[in-house]
Amino acid sequence: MPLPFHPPYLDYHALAPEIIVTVVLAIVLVADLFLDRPQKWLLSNIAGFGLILAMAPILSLALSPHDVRSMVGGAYVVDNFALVLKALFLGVGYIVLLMATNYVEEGDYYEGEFYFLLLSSILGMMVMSSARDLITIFVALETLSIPAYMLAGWRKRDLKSNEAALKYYLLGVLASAVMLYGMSLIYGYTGTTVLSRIGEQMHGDAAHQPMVTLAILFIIVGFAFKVSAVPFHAWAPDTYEGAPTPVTAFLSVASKTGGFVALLELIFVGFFGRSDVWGPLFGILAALTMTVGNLIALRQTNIVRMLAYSSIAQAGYILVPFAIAGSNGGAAAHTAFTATVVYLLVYAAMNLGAFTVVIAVARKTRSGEISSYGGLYEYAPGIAVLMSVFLFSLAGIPPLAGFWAKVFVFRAVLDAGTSWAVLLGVVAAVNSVIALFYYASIARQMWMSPVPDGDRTPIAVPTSLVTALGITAAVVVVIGIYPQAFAHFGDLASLVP
Amino acid sequence: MLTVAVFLPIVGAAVLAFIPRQREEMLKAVALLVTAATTIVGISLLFGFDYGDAGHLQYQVNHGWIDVINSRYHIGVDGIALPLLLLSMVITLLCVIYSWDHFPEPHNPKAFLILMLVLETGMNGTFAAEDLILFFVFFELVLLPMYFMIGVWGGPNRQYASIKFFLYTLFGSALMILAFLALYFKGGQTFDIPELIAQGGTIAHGTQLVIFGGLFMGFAIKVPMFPFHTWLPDAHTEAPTVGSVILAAVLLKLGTYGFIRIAIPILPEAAKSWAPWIGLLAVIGIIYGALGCLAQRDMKRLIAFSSVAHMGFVMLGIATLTNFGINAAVFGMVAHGLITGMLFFIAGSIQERFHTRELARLGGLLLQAPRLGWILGFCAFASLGLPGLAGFWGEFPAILSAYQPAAGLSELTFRVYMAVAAIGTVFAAGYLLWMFQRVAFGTVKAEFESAHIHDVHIPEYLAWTPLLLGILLFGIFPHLIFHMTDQAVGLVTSSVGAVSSAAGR
Amino acid sequence: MLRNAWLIPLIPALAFFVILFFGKRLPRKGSEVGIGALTIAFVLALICAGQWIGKETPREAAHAHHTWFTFGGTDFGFGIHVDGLTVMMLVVVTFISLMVHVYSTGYMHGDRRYTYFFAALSLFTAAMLLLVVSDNTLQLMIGWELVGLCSFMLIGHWWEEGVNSGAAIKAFITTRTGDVGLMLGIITLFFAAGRNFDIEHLNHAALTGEIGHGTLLVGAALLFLGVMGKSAQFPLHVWLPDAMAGPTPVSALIHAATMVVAGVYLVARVYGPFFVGFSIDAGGINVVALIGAITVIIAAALAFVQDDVKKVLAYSTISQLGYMVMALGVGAWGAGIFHLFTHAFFKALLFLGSGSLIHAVHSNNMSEMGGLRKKMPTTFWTFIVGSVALAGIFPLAGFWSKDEILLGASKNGYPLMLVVGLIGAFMTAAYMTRACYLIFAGEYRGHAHPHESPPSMAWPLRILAVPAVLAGLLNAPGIGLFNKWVEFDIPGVQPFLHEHDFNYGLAGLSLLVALAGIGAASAYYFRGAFNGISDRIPILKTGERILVNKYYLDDLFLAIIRGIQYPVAKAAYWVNQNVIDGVVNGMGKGAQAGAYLVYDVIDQRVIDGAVNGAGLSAEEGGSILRNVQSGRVQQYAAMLFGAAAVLAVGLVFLT
Amino acid sequence: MLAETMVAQNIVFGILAVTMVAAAFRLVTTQNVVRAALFLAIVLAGAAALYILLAAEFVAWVQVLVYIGAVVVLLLFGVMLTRAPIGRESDLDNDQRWLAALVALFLLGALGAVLADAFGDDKIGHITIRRTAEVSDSIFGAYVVPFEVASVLLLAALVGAVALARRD
Amino acid sequence: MYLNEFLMLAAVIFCLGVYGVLARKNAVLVLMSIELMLNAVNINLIAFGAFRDNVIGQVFALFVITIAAAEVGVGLAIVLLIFRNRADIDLDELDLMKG
Repeated sequence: MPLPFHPPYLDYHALAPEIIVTVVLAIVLVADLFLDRPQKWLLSNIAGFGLILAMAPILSLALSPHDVRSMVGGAYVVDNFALVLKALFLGVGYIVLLMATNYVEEGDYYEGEFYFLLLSSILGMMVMSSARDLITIFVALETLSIPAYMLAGWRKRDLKSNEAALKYYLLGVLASAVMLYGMSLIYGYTGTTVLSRIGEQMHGDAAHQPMVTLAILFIIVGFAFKVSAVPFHAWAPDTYEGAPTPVTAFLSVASKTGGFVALLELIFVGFFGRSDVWGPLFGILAALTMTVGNLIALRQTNIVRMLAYSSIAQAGYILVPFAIAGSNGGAAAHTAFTATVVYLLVYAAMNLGAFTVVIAVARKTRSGEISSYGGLYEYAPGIAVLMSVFLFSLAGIPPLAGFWAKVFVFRAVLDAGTSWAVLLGVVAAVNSVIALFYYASIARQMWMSPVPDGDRTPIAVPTSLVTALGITAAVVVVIGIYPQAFAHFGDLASLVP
Repeated sequence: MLTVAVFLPIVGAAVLAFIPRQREEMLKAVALLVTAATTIVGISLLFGFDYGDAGHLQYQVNHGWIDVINSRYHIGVDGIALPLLLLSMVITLLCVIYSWDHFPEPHNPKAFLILMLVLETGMNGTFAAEDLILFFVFFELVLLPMYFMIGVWGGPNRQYASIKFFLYTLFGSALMILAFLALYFKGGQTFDIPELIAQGGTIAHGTQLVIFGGLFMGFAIKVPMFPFHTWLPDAHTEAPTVGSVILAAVLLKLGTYGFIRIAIPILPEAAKSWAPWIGLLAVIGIIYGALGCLAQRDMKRLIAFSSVAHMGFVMLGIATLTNFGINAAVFGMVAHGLITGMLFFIAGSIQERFHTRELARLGGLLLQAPRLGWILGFCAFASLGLPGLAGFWGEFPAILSAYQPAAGLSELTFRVYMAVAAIGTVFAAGYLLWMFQRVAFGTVKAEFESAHIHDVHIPEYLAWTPLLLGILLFGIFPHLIFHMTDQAVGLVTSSVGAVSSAAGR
Repeated sequence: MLRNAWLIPLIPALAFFVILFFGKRLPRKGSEVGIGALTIAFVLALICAGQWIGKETPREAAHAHHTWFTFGGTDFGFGIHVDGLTVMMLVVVTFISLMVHVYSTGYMHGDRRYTYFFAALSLFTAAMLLLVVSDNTLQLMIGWELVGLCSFMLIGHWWEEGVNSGAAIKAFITTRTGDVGLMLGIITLFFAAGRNFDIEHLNHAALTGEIGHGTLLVGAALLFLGVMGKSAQFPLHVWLPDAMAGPTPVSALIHAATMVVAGVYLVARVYGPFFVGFSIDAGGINVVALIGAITVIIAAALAFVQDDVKKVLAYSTISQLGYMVMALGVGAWGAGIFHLFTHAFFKALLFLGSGSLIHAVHSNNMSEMGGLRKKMPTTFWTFIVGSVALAGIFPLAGFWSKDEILLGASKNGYPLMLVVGLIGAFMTAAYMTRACYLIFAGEYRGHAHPHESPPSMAWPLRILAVPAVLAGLLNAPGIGLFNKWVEFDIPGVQPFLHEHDFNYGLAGLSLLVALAGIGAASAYYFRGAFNGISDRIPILKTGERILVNKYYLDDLFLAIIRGIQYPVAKAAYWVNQNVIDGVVNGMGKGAQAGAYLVYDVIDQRVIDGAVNGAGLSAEEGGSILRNVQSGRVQQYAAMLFGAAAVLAVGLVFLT
Repeated sequence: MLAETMVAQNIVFGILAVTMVAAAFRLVTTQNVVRAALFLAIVLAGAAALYILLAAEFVAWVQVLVYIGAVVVLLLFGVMLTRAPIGRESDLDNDQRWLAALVALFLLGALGAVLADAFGDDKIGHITIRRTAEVSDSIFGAYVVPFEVASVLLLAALVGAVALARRD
Repeated sequence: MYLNEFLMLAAVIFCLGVYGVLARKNAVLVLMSIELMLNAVNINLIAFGAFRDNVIGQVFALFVITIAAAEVGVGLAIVLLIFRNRADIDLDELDLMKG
């Protein structure tokens, strides 16, 4: 006897952003077939337009009165947190698009496929920010990763690019395998994949058996890889160096953020009861990540590679709030969560900005060596100033956005107030000083050193890059001066139990 | 009103940014205009100020700023902040004037002036801020322009000096911000300085000590106090003239101001426990700086070390936690600002004329440029604390106050400090006169006999006269400053419970 | 007028600024301004004196006090306190200064910094007057320091020669060293007197036992340090002879009326703490008297061996100051002041005289003078008068004042001081005789063509000669006006200083001693008796050598300065550069010029590493960690799984 | 449920388990790439059989179709395209074999211990035979979103792979 | 049947996969090893599904299978790309970037 099939309730308003992006990526793919080389430039515009278009439903959702829209048994939720991050991903995607336009065009790489993959990856991220269920998270993760693997190898004829792709792919797959194993155990223990239900079963003695511990650990490892936390960071520098710079920017910001989003959901909804596991774990990861990242960054001569390590270190700062979120009964959970989200927003802007500058400069110097930045200020003052802004923001010098990000982190730390937390805070503080050294050394190159090859012809920066620079710089400075902006996003920590 | 005073310069900087760098005259004119306007605003503040109530904040502005962390845009000035605020305004104005026709290499007035204006906003803001986060933002805002000023327009060793200055101060600030946040959570979830002062006393003593330690690192490095001073000589030696002037005249004051405005009133008990050690470092600094001076060959470096000594007096005054001491400290800050600023100006002009600062090669300045020479003499005497000139009122009361520190501090310890500090004044006389003799007296060295050395010229006169007048004026009418500071200081020390020992009897 | 005595310092001060800014444009290059101002000031001073004397006894000191500024709940006032002592000082200072001004128009004629010189003179006078009229220690200290400043400016007037500027610095630093004591003393007494700088209040408190003896002793002792510096008491007297590097009129001003007597004045003014602190009335011996005594003898002895006429006078000044201090030390307050009074005149006279000589022979050395009696009659006569007065021969000024000191010493129970005083008298007479002999007697040994000085210089000499002769009579037995005009009385405190009536025996004795001195010296020089005695008797020889070398004190001090201060400074700087700075940079770092070669390497490494304290280690750490990044993907994978496994075990055990 | 079925189940499982482990072991040790592919096929087939044993036919068939039908073939193509020599080949392993073994065993130990501790001797009791419809229902019901997204993912993988692999 | 029978089997296969990934030089073999690991996961899922007596396990497994296939495809594409540029696929030759 056939069972009646009850189609699930789907809130299409809530799904609108994803749907739009899906449609657009389909259009891009199709259009790619019918356009011949000269008109390919259209594609990027279509994609960009699509991303902006997808913002519209996000706004309408944000303004709509009823703010938590839960679907399919709580497996897919659109709330404030989800909206903010979707917006972030769209924004990042748009900037990366701007960075890539000329790059892809001039490097005569496949354009249609490039934008298509970019969009699908972004789609994965958007799904991730709403996913509240292991399966959905897994699918979203793969959706954002797999295109990224291929994008990393997009400079097909370049060995470094190939190598980057392979390393990223292999380690990525391994990490997700480990994560899956962990997920399977969690499912085996709870019999469900919905995070909220898992969360309910994370209390009591049964929840404290080693198996659960192991499972949680494996899952975290899977994402620790994504956010390139030491000791799971090894792929990052190589991949970043090899991949096409816009893709690098994308990886270092978007997919990293994706990983953090997943972690936030898993930890705060799913495993919050087991802070005894992930608290110390994140503590170790954070300390290692900050320190190792910064120390190695000190020794880099290639700017992309240096930025790679810097972004590792930054991930370390972002991990700090996780470490203390559970201490003394999750007293500081709320501030910690907020700190992470804020840091992610700010980090996206400043890191993208820095990478945009790298692309712009490379257009002239054709080199990624830090030494090639000598005397940049003399022939490209604008770029030099912007770069300084981004770098010092990364270093956390007020009144730039990066400073507030760090303040939020420190605030969370002291809110928890345990001696371990404070110790971690001091480590972070010291690290921020170490970091300043290599950021400042680039500034030094740009401002105080002579031009290596007396060539002082100014850099021709295409409009798209100018736009990208404009947006990122604006964000960094405006937030720097008016951090209150965050308040307008409503409660960012809508996941905290 | 106050907001204008703080942000006018940075607006000016923004304007400058849109003027093509070729239009130098215009750039300079705008910069001059802005700084002058700022100063005028400052002066009007001065006139609008209610001296009868100098103890309390005036011109307060208190808007919500970052509700997320409950930090507010709260500014205001009391008798302590006002003179320093004006100092920074005037100094910047004069620096603009001074650099009118000689910008250091690489020329580029546009960038230079922009930096100077940003710097001014930072300094004014720090003196006006009444909210820890706001304070910190301005406090740090000062770093970058100075970093670039030293690093781009500085001397041969500039890169090292600039990065050292930068990292050093930032290290302090890193711990400072932690301390601030700790205050936030321990002191009733607010960054508002007045509120914290009201509640600070309630924090447990142990916690206070730790937090104070954080603050101490932040401020002591900026001052700079004895073991943390090593960035200063490098920074000063390498910095362009104007840079050194601002650095000496205003930046160092940020640290001491921090002690008076934040550390002591909010954490009185910790302050008491720390005071003897601060005092110790202070007097060590006095002697140490003086000895450092005696071993110098480079004029600018000598003046830099003298700053260490002078700030030692200021810190000694602060360490006593008495009305006398802290009044003296504030006065000392202003005086040191004027005098040392002047000395650096002169050092700059001398280097400009002789292309060297080596004492061994200079001499007979009085013969070639008598006015310059006598101005130098004047400043040297002002700096060694000659009564009737500004320097004296920073020095003498500080020593005076050490005779009888706040209740609860060991009198014996501080009397020893007093004696040492007093001996320090002799050293001061020693190295300053020695410097003066080498530079101004005697006959011209052979290598410069033929050199045409022009005497003080117009921009220099314009830039210097106010300072010189100030030195004389404050020397003769210390009241001009004390009547601002006294009440405010009274409130500070009252939190330490030192009023009884300071005002009474 | 007494209440407006503040005008007296004010006028020269104004003159200073006028001369400074407009002097060069004036017809007489500013000298007229100075002289005019001083004349007015002098007249005003005389008026004050008149009014003071005119007051009905007991004379009430005139006060005028204004709050200058207040902070720390304390009133820092400025004001004047005019009593006999003040008036006396006002008169003396203005008078001498006026003379010096006039004299200088001739002496400094054509000097490069003529105008500037007069400006400095005016300021100097103003500062001294400020010191004199001030009613509180703070203000007094300000005047005190300003005096020091001016002495620096004037002693170093001819700063082209390193010697002069050196002397100027020496003077300033030495006195400043004493001033440390002064400052601390003032502070101590400030708190002791209940946060009050007022001098009269201080004296009152001290004498009525409001302040503990211990505190007073400390305070007074500290103050006395300042006195020793300013009034060139042993062992801080070394600066004074060098100060002769300044132009002679300056020396006159410094040594006769102003700077050096400031110390004596201070003791006299703040006598309460000294009296009680050192328990002077106990008799026997005390620090003040002792220092004074030592100074008397030592300086007098030094005066013997000088060839530079000004140095002779300088040492004689020191020894006379010793007299004054000793007088105050033995409680003979009036005597001390009186000696200050008389001494001012004849010493000024002597200095100006010597200046006139130098002006004539273009040399300070008596070995290049001789036989000037005919050539310079005015100078000769006035100089002789001065010398006789100084030697203390009846009835000239010196006789009376010195006699009173001896009287005080004997009556207040200081026999030792009495002896010292007599020996001093002998020596004084002797060395002045020697000086006069070398200058005026015999044949002219110089090369220039000496001639009498211009009237602008001659007249001051003549004028000064008058008080040098008569001033002493003020206190002659039966007259004794001075002690009535100038007396130390604090309202509310019954007089504790008792004046003693003239004692013929003692007076006779001192006169005899003085004559003996003259006799001996004349025997030595005019008659050539015991010629080369010092060559024959080794002890005397060594004695002479020691004297010639000023007891090697200068060398000692130089040794101290060179041998201790500079090495310490160097060492400290070395520590600074290498230890502290190094700790900071994580490696030793020296930016000191000259050490570049040594430090470049370290610099470089430190810079490349992190300057932020981790320094090299951070860098090394970075390099080591880089090796983990081998580039081999499967090693990365191994790291991934390995870390996972280890963490797993760790956590399982942890939880 | 009848005892003998249980016995049978156990026997079958035993055989399957042994085969799979053996095959998997050979897979990671053999020096012949093509053989390795075949061993992989064996392991996968064994897995399929296990699924049937656990009454998940649909998954079992998907396993057979997708894995053995597609993946293995794909891999074989990969082997061919990368001209790996058919037949024995000396160095298919790298020099960190021992490290690898160590890590693997360490991991195994950890997993084994934890699992043993967790599910001591829990039995898989009565197994309800689930009709494919149920599976599809929940796929198109609760898991419709990931399902849709997965389709995009497959498309992306396809397009991307083509773009990368195609010679130009 | 004991649940652990299946889990242990899965664990063994998983670890063999890990070994393969770490020890094999040939990229294709590494891919195969990865498949082993994913299969181990699937076995877990199915076993748990039966244990917990719900359908989610099977669904999860289906997703894993699908996506694993996609991954292999991509992996091969990348391997081919490299092979085309370097004419071999030894993983430990790939260390252009390090440090």
